[in-house]
Amino acid sequence: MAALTEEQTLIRDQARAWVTEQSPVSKFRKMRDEDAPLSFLEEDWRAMIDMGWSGILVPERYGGSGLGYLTLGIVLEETGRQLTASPLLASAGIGATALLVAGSEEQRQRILPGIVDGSNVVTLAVDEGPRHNPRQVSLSALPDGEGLTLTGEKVMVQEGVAATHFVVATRTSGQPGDEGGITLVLVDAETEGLSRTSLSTVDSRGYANLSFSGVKVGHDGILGALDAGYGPLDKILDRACATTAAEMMGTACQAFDMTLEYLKTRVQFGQVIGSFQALGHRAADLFTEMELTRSCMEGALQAIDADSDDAAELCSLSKTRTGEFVHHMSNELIQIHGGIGMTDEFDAGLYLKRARPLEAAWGNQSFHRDRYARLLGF
Amino acid sequence: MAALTEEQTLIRDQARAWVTEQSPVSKFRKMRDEDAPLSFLEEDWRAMIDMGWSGILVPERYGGSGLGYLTLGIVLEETGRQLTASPLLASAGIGATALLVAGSEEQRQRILPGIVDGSNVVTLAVDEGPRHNPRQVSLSALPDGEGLTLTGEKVMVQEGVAATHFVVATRTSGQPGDEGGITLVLVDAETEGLSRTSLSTVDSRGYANLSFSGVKVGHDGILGALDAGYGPLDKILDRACATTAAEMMGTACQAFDMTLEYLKTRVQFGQVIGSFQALGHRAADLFTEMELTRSCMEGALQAIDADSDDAAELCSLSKTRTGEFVHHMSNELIQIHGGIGMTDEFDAGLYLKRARPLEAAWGNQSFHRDRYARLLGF
Amino acid sequence: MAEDLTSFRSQVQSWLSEHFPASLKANAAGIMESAFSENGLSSDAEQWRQDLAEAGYGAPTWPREYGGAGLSDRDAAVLSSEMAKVGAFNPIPGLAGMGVTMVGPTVLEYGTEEQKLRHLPGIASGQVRWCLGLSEPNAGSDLASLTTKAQDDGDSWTVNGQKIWTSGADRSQWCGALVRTDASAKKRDGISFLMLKMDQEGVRTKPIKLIGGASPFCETFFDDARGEKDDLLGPLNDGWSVVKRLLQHERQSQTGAGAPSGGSGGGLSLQDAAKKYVGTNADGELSDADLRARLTSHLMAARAHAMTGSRIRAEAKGKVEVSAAASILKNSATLVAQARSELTIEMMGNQGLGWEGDDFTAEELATVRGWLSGKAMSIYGGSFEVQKNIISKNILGLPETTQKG
Amino acid sequence: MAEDLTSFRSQVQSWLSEHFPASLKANAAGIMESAFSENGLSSDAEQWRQDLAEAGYGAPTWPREYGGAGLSDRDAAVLSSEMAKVGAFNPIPGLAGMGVTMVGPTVLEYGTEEQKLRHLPGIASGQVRWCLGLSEPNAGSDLASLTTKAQDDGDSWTVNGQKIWTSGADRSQWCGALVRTDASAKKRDGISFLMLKMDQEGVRTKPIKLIGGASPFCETFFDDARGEKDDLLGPLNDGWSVVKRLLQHERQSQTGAGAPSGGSGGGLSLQDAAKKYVGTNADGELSDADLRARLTSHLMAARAHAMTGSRIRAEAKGKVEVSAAASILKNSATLVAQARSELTIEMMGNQGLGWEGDDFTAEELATVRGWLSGKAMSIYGGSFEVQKNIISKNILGLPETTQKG
Repeated sequence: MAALTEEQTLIRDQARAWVTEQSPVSKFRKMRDEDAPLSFLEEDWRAMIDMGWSGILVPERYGGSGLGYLTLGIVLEETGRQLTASPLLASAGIGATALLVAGSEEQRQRILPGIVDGSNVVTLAVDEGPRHNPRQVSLSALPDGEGLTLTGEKVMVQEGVAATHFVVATRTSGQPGDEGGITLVLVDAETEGLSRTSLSTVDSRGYANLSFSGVKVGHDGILGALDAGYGPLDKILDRACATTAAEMMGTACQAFDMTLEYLKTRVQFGQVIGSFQALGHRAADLFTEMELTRSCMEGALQAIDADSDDAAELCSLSKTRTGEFVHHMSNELIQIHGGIGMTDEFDAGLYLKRARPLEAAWGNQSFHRDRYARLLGF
Repeated sequence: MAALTEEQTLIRDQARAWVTEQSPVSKFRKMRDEDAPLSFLEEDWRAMIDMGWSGILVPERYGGSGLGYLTLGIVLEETGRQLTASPLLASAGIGATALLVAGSEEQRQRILPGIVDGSNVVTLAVDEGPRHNPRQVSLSALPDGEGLTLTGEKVMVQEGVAATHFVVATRTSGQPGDEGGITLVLVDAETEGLSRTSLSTVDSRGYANLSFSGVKVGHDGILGALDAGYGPLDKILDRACATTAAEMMGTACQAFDMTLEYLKTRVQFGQVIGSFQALGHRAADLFTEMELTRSCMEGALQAIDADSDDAAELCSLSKTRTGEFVHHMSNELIQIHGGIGMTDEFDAGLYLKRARPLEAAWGNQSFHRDRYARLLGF
Repeated sequence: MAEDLTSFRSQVQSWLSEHFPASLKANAAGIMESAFSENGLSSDAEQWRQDLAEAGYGAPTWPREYGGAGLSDRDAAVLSSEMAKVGAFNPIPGLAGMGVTMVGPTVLEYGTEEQKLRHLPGIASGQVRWCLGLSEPNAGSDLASLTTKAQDDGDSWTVNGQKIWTSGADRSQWCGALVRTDASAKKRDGISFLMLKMDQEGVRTKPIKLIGGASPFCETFFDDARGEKDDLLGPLNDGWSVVKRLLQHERQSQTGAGAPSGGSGGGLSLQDAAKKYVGTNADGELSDADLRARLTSHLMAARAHAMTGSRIRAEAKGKVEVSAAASILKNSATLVAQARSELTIEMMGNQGLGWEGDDFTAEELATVRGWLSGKAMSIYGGSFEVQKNIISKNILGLPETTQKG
Repeated sequence: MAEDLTSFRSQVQSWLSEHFPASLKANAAGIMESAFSENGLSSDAEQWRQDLAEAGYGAPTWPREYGGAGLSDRDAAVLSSEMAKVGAFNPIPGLAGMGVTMVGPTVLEYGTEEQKLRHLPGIASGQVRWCLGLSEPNAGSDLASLTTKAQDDGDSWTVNGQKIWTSGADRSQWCGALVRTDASAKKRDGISFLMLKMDQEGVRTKPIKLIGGASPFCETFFDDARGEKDDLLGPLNDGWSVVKRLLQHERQSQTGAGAPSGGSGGGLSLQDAAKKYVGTNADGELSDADLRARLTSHLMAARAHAMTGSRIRAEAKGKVEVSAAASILKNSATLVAQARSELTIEMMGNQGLGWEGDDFTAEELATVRGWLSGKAMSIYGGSFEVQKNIISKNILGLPETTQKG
């Protein structure tokens, strides 16, 4: 753990206590088994709002606390540990970021206080195909005197079921593949012509596919300058990666802790299995990987908070390394638990099934390795 | 080991007995320490010729036995085990292949018998830069009434010191990078304008850089059709890969055997180190890798002998997998032997230092993975 | 009996043209699905099963007197290749559960003449389905620490305890169970192999839901279940030898890197599926160069695995020995299959994350379920770690550690 | 003593401007090379050494009375960064062999006041060079099975035996040797740590040639060598505790992923060296896409390692504890450095295969030698495997196996 401020330490301890006592993984399981309509428990989301988590990124003048990305990451790591479902990441993290990076003062004043008090759930809609590719935006937004008319599709939108607003990457000029010609648009989820279908995914979270057919958005819905949305989008996506990485880190660390505990208690051949050297060395490798990964995850959040020049690099580094670690760790979680790990009754599968969607979100390891190399100039 | 014919079994047993008794690795060490001028021992090469190894690929009508590539591979695996240095691979393997693939009847009759009886050492000169890239040939061969005039450089030519003839990939038209416009030319090593410098490499073998300045070659030196040399060259290189893989396999298998022996005899903490589970599992992994690799290595040689459609794929598969195995195995050889493995006095370093040049020869793992993917159409 | 390969081949060809119903052509999945549905086998399929059974082709290498056809391995391979040519499929191993692949070969080796005659024909005809009761909740890889007890009641055995991972127990007629018959002996010395009827009051089964959804696995509870005295397989208290052999047969059956259930895109090769989901650049190469490199390494590993199976069979002249080689092949099959699943999920992106519903194709959903259920490959049938112990000890001759296992 | 960081920083700056000779600027390699040549240090370098020693800056965190400057870790970091700024280099740790990094800190902890006063100033001034006699030919990772014997002769010790991997023994004045002082005790209980003069009749050294060529390592033979009674460090027969601590200091000094000796192309970054040897495509990407992907993963691992060092230091407020974390960092440093060497050799192609001669640049040859000698990183100072045992046991609290080690 990075050298934390007193406030950050307090928030972490509070978050850990709350998820452990109030929202352990058993609650996620219950939500899944009961097919909760929003794919999260509203009482939990309300509790998070009451604890101020929805305002961590939002400056005080819009009703938040403005504590920054590392602090949000600290909380997300804890919710990631127990797979606690909520719009915390998608709305209070990425949605708020979109407004802060790309929104005008008027737009921020209009939307951010609602993100903080929970009346708004704002989520980012970028991809249109199976794999992340922000340059490939083709959803068309035709300008006229009144504003823009949107036609096209967005897929796998996080918290797309609960969302009250979408920040949509649209194409106002150029071709799919061009960085120019992309415009970010804030769309009210209830606008005519916009429909959404909820998806059933391995991680039982609230994704939706969106269909836009002639959706009208006024000038006040355009975030930033027309055709110049790629730059801000790239910056928003960096922050999406860094915060998603924090949640992944928590998920992976919990998987590590469960595995270590099992190694210390499961007896086979007359001894605890952690005493087998091959397993002991695997645990040592995983621990080393965990420590190295944590540095990347925290480093990216700190770089964002400090607005460092290397923030983009570090976000791709963080997304890749946490993705690699949660991938490896979720597989080892199953393998080391053996048969019991394969049963639905045990929690290991829940972690495995959450890991892959997190890996894929905002670009998988392969995407970010390529991006890292490009940023380094080779 | 593939299901061998009786003859192949006999040859393998003879080869194993000879290298073990007459040319063990200690002899290679002596050659290295005494800086043998040709970087191999002429008495050993003579013995190989007398056993018929230099004629394994050459049909009977040119004085050889025509037993084929798998048989040559069986022998190369044994010489690879003891790092026995000789022109067996470069001349009797690759040089003979070049004549058989690209040579006219007249050229074969002129050159092949000498390869078999050892009076000719024929070796292939393709690359001009640090990394293998047969399309990149730029050594120019200007045609005139008399034949061709060669100007340019070739690097890291195997057995370039001992060679009596070079099969040189030249450019007669087009640009470096084009497949068209490459012509294969047989050049006598003593031709005016051709000079060579011997290299000192980690594996202490007999490489040379060649410099051509206005080297004249008559029409009878052109192998195959003008400008159409890439196809035959590609085929020759496949066979170079498959036979090099056989030698690598032997080198790696010997490294495995040395390591396994050490695991069974070295005592630490009061027990032989092979009884430590982590090392036992590593040995199991290496053994598994060895078995999988052997199948690729033998499969490629069999595909060449059978002239199968997938021979090219299998040659890239074989070169890659044996390269990966010898790479991994040579590192494990050092690591598992610990301090003693680091000393020059012990043989481990000789295997490590031979592994990398074999990996790089005719395209390293990366080169052949790319080629394999292209051959499979993605 | 076939005189030589050619005449046996033509004999098989004419037998197939006479007996194999065109309606069943290339429909293995359909046959097995109906077999386990309420309706059971279609009349064509049932007739085909009977014809196979009559010819002894359900378990073709078993002796004729026990329901087989007494074929050599070579002839069996001819039979199998001729069947494949006409799109025919032998449903009997599937119908018999663990009968043809594991129980039968073990009974052939350890059974009395009476046991062979009583049990094998039902298996070879696909009419009697078998499960195996080996693992227990607290005895996973450490099988020998099992506690299910069989008590000698004079004329029968009374069995009490719990088994887990009894695949297909809920629809089997018989169970081969490993039970403790001498509690005072050392762990491996007090175990026997008992064949038990499933249809009796003292036996209860409960299906296990796995991470990929429903599964063939059950928990099986024995509560004063009865076993007959003459259904003990092999010597009393030497069940360990029997089961060791049985597990070799199991490993044997798991050495192919079969595709995990569910394809990735309409029977496409992995590389073509990748092109479909990921796209290609101007040179026709996969757009994601990093994935392309990893996919290439995977395809190479898969080919190396397949070639190794062929090579070992060629060296053994047609039959893979029930041997150490099986451990290598089992682990490499597992690595290849699990890596393929992971790569497939990765390349499919969002479409590789579906659980159910119309937004994903049936194949996409099957791929995801297959990815999850395939995680078991490295756990069951002797885990990845156990196979490595076997390789290091049995093949390489490294000394056993002071630790067991 | 510095009052606060700012004033200490300016104090250092003015000290440096007064004492550091411009002739030595950015010439660490040159200084160390001349130090070990026949000529010895240049007069400027010798004066610089004396000035450093006088200020206590050779071993700045040691107490003043033993030759240090009594600086806090924070102040020492300031000193080091200010020296770097002006291109200055502290040759004393190099001149003292194992003195500053390992022997000194251990003497500080275990030595008597008399021993500290007698040994530390010579180390801190770079005038007395130390080597360590720990490993023996038959005691590699299993250090405790050493057999070199020290016999109590009343007024001194008589030492007999052989040490190996005594780095720099052929040019050291003192050796810290682990010797057996009680043959009847259990392995770890009969060992003591004895400080020995190298310049005596009973001591002989022989350099070891390694796979990368000449090396600093020696075999060291003790043949009735004499050790003084008051040169025993720590309690009699408790040398094991002393050496455990000493090895922690060693791990500590090996946690940076320093470049293996020899660069790859004129101080180029790894990615720029790759572009030079491999070339780029029209988009400026490395032509070899497979290598590019692996290079990227490596650069990420290297950065993760570097960031972890910084993070652990930040958490520990400036000082990496001599702790378990060192094992993680040592292994990751090793992995990063060895992977870098292998990638460099690979990308250099033929130019990465040279041993000597004009056809390779000096840097190319140094890269190859560095690749070979770097293989030792995972062997010495507690092998890769030993570090994993330490992590699993000491950090993770997994039970010790019935096997030792």
